[in-house]
Amino acid sequence: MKVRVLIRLKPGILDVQGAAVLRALAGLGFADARELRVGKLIDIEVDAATPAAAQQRVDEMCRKLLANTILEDYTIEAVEAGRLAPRQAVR
Amino acid sequence: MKVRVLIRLKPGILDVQGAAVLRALAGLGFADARELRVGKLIDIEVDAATPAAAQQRVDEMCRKLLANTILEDYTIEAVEAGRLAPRQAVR
Amino acid sequence: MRFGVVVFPGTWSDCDFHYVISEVIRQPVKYVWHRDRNLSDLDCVILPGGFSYGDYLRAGAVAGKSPVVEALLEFVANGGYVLGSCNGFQILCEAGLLPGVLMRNECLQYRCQSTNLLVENVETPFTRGLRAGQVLTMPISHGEGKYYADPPTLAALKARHGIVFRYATADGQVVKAANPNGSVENIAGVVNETGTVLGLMPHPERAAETAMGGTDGLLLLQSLLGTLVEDGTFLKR
Amino acid sequence: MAGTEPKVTLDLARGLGLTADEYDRIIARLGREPSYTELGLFSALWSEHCAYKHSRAFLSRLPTRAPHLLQGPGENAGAVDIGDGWAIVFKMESHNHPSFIEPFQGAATGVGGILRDIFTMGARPIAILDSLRFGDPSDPKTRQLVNGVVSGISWYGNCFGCPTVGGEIAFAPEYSGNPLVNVMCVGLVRADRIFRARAEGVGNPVFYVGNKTGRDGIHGATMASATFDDEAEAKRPTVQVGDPFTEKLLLEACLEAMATGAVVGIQDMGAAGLACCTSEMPARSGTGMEVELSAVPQRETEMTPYELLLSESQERMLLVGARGRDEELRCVFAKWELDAVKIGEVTAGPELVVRHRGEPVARVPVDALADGPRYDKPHAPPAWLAERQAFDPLSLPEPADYGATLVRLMSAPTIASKEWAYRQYDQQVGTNTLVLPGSDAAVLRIKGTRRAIAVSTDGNGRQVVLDPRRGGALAVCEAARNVSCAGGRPLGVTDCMNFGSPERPEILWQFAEAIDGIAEACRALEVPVVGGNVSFYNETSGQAILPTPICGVVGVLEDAGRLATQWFKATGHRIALLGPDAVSLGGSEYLWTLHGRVAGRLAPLDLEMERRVQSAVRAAVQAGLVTAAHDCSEGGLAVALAESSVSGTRTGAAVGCDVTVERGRRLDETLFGEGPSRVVVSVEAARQREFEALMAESAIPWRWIGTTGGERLTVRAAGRVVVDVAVDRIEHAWRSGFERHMA
Ligand SMILES: Nc1ncnc2c1ncn2[C@@H]1O[C@H](COP(=O)(O)OP(=O)(O)O)[C@@H](O)[C@H]1O
Ligand SMILES: [Mg+2]
Repeated sequence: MKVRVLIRLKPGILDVQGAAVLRALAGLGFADARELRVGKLIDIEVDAATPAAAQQRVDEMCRKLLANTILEDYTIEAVEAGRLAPRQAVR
Repeated sequence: MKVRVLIRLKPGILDVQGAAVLRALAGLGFADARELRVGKLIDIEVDAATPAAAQQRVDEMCRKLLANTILEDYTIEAVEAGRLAPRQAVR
Repeated sequence: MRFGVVVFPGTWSDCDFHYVISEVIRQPVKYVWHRDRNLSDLDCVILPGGFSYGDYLRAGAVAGKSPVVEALLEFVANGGYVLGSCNGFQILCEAGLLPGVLMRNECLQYRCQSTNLLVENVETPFTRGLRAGQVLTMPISHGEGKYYADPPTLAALKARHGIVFRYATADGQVVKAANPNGSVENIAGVVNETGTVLGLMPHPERAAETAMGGTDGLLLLQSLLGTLVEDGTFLKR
Repeated sequence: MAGTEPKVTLDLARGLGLTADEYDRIIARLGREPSYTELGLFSALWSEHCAYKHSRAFLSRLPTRAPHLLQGPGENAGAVDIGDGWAIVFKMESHNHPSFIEPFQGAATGVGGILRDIFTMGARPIAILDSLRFGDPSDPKTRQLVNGVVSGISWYGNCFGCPTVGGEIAFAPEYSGNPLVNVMCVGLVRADRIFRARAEGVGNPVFYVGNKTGRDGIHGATMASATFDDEAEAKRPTVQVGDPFTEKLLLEACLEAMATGAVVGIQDMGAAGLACCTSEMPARSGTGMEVELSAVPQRETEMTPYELLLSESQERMLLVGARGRDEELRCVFAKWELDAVKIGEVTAGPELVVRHRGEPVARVPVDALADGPRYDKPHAPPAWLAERQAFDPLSLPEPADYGATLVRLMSAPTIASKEWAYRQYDQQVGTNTLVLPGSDAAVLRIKGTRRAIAVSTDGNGRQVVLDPRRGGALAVCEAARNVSCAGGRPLGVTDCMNFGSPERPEILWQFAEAIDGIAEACRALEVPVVGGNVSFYNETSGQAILPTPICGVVGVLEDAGRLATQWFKATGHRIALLGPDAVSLGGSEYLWTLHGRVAGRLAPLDLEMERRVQSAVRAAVQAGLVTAAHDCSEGGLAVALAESSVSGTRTGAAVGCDVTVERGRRLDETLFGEGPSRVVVSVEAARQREFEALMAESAIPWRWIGTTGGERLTVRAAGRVVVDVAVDRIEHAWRSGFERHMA
């Protein structure tokens, strides 16, 4: 079962890296980028009978190791076999 | 317009982070995590008239700055206003 | 006092601490492997600097879950002392033994430089030989040393005088210009509620001999041992 | 499997970088057509990078003998005896091509590679030095490259836990299409515990240890043997990724395994990976080797024998163990969570036999692989040289304001402080670094002894392009002089020869001349070359870099307490200038910064004088007579004085000075002209007589030129004040000159 974890800094926390990237974009002429935050993406292949079971295990992994909940929020998304490429992907 | 960029190492490239995290998970008893790759997540708010225009701009940003195309592939996903939280999210 | 210096895969200040303890303050010391859980023959455990597990996920995250760190809970409950420097501080925070967390430096670069530390709390075993307001000089060497705690945690930390060191100028001014990594309120080191677990980003073991550019780091160990002599008498402030 | 392999033809061989002549030679050596896998072996091992085809004939001119030499060229690194039973192992390597393609990973894996060269010798790495060359720093593209390279070095060295204690960064437009990333590593080992890359003992097991093999870096060695052109983009998939954490585990595991006595020989899998190790190790020992590729730990599926042999995946070693002690070795590596897998055995030879799933895929005499072709190609000086040398810098107008000129030179990116770079490097881990980056040489103590070592790297492409022979000699002299200024006695040199395409006669001439210059200087200073590296084909679209030999010198201080740094310590110390007066603006930083020219003649170099000046400085430092010693290099005397005034601000305050110079031919030449064998020292007034007595014994020209102190740098000539600048202003220019380009 493929699962995708998105880890982001909590809303109130200053994202220095995001701000730096935004500045760099502006310097390259991308003034239309108005806000930007950098997070982590973890793709996991996990042995589980059901998607629900997989998500529960990954949730445990997040709490125990993958995310630091003082700083970060996380979202777990199931990626079904047939949907490996997200529907709206451009490339 | 909110756009989400997922940046991953190209398939053949050694993912030192992923390998280390996978080992650490195994050490914590998560033997069911079979494969793991670590990537980057970038959430961008971009000024654009249409989703297609937004995606095109972000694609440019990726090629010019956000992704290191020597090592990385990227995927751009549009996140519509009403769908900020992906449907399958657990939390 | 019997010291143990913990070795994780990727630790590199282990030998430096070992050297200072055995050759400079001349105390019994041994290495403790990260899988060990038996700390009963030790009085003070040191978590040294380095990149445990490469710090590939977050600094200190994986080591924070290791057997030896789990064993620290009981060790601390039994009155043992723990000193975490650099990666050791990050590990203590990740393990929840100290509040807060260490984030990527605000400049987004690694920093290796000398820093001045204003001593704020002299009621801990590690600082009892120092004067409040004293300024120590110690080097830092890290990429993720920006201390962060949410406002309630920070308020509680301050209320119990948990902040031990802040980055300051040579004459003790706590100002932004003296802050090498963007730490909240210039925090460089904090202590737990009982004062027995100290975490700091600077490297006391690199400031333990005149030849290495200073001996202020030694003051922490000498305080702990009760051997610090100032004006001829220990603990005379 | 053979069915899916490309058919071996001359065209295929050409595609892999071999010439028609080399292809014929392979057929002659084998007595048959090579298989595809065999062709791959030859293409990698006969690449310029591995076989030194164009350079070997010249390299043999380098002096490689000395009583204290423990290991000369030919092994992973060289070694010198520093006394008290200790040896220093050191070597410098280039990673120019990979760093241009991917600056961060290229530089990082460059550090990783040289670290492995050191610890395969059984030594613990104690210092890294990085010597870097880039194009114009105000070009955003350069900024990106510098950022990537410096953060790559920082990441790998810091995470691994070896301090980066020195190096250089210089800029010239010739490097914009081809930056240089040379990294030197220094390790410490007991003199009687040095390990070598040998495959001795028929029947001994061959182990693969470290990271798993992927498809990364296949043809890296071939890539480093070609120039950049528009196809560089297409060659990109060969990027390797560094893993400093695994490297750290590999270090600890290898040293622990060596301590058991069960290791016979060991070599790191660098360029040309497994192919290189499995042929070079037995070739050195007169043995053979048999390996089974399916046993190799693999990261990707369905890798072919060709790919497995040529992969340049990082953090891997080939280890020959003592028979019957497999379990012991495996245990050590398992403790450090590393794979150690037996993949074969040492045989009586003379062949390397490679199998895949039991099927033989290659059977080649190890000598045929290890002894690549050797070329003696034509070389001749470039046509433009005479005209360029004939230019007289004194035909240019004299500057109107010498103070402003000095400030401008201090902010020239090549001269300005490199703190922006080295503050990103851990400089102290190991707690040995007595002198941090920022002085002529770094100094590291040897714990458990009274000794210390001093290390420095140097090289100046502008000098070499104008006079390759003298330029080569000057690279050795300057690095050795830096070591001497710290108080160290030079013991050995490692060199990294960065040049354009050797297939062009003028480039090969530059190379040959530079080698001769290095050889002359080494002989005169009595230091052997212990090893090095040649990097050819540093060109982009036909534009070669400045010919850039970089020399790294290691020296020993018998008493770590008697060392010197380059900055003035206090007011009222007397300043002396040691060495000859001969200087030239030819090829100088002044001529480049003010007039944008690289032309003219270099000042004469008297190697005997160089030797005497260095030994006089060392004697003064060792006697505790000097409070500062700094050699005059880029920017000449005025810049040396200014650097001594402001570079101590890391630990103390700036200290001004007031000096008087001889007027010379013209003041700009006197102040900013560059010449060898010149050192500025400061001496406490109370030790003045003692110092004079020592200098009298040394038989070198020298004189008092002034006094330290105050907040200004003042220079007088012919009774006139010619420079009078606040040291604050100099310091600001020096601190911001490079850093402002990086913001
Ligand atoms: N890339 C670098 N890494 C580490 N140290 C550096 C680097 N570049 C310069 N330095 C340090 O800055 C100081 C001045 O360098 P440089 O001007 O090249 O010295 P010198 O001319 O005496 O060789 C030296 O201590 C040198 O080691
Ligand atoms: Mg110098």
